[in-house]
Amino acid sequence: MVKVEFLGPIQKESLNLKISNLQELATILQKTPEMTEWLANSAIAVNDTLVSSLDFALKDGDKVSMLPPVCGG
Amino acid sequence: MVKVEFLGPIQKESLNLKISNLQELATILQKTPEMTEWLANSAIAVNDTLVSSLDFALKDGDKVSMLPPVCGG
Amino acid sequence: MLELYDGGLDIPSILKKWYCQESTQNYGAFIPFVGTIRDEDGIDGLSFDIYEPILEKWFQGWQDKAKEKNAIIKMAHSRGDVLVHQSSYIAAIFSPKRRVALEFIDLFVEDFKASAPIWKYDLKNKKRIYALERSTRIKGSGLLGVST
Amino acid sequence: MLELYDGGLDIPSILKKWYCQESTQNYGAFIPFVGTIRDEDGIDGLSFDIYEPILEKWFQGWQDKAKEKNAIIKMAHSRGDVLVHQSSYIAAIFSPKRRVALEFIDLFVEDFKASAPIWKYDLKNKKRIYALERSTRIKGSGLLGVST
Repeated sequence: MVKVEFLGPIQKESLNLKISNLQELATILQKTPEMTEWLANSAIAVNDTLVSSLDFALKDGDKVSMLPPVCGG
Repeated sequence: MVKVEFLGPIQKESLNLKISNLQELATILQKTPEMTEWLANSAIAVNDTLVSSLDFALKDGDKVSMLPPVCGG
Repeated sequence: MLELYDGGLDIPSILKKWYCQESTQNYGAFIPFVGTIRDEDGIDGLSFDIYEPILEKWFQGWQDKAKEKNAIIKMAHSRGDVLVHQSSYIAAIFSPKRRVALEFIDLFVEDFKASAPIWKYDLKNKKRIYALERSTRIKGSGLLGVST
Repeated sequence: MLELYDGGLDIPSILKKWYCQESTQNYGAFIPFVGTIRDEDGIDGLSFDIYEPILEKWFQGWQDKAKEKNAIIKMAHSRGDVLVHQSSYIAAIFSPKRRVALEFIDLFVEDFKASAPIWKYDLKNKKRIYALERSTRIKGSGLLGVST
């Protein structure tokens, strides 16, 4: 299982999914209309490292995090 | 009389001179060999404002200051 | 060194602590940047969420860059609510020479604003309102929004 | 505000005082620059001469420039001897927004180094040796050295 967590202002409970890459996660989340804007806005980290390709392979125990637009300071 | 003062590391007593412009001051100071390097290095202020022309007119009571290279901080 | 505090920062204490920690380490230049909550748009303050694991990694990357120039970086940030006129952020560079410090503090603060995983909310009438319009997408955002 | 002190500066006290003076004035950004004497070339410390009338005018010119951006500048400097690992210089910008503060502190500190009428001496074996090779000619220098 892969754990998917939604950070900061995204009001959504974590998910545990059987997926093997980020493309599969995109397909699942795109089915939820209220996620559309967050998907367009957010960066993705796997195991706390930012990733830039949908082909990124996921394995059992991985953690995917969604990071919406930031504003520290 | 015009008062001429030498700031910072220039080890020279102030002068009181009868001069009417900076050109006259240059002529006088250039006669002192130990001033050669300071003259080449230093900025000139009249009444605490930096000036950039030898033609600058001086009147009785003016103060001329010689400012050698600086290094604050 | 990265420090997180609940609520507003005690800036004079942090500045004193950092200055004294490094005062004999031969850093010729010390440049802090302090961010203070402005009274504007009728807010009572701001509130912050932080995702620490990625913040730590991001900060360590900057610490490594600083080390190449014989410099160090310190940073502190608030978690949760910070009222107007309190400070929520301080970062500081120590370096042997001034040019490195002047250039690093600018690059560091700008990258902090663009990349650090911290989310800001306006506090108004006891509500916490995400400051989307003042926020910046992290580089590479939108990956999962691409239709295929 | 320009402050001159005999000997090394009490940096934590000055930082605390300045921060508290401005903490309710709605400045979002506060950037100090602190200069500390490095232990190098076998010096015991540095010593400074200051010509105050021109320093005050130079500083007021910068204060006026800052005011156009709704910012303010504070500065303190040491007179006389300052030992290794003590601080001799602090300047700070307060501004509503960070970009103005980040740009001003850089321009201000560089112009300070190039223009402020302050002379530096190395302290070695109880002697005061003018640091000519590390000093900068003020713009327009050499006027009286021109042969005519």
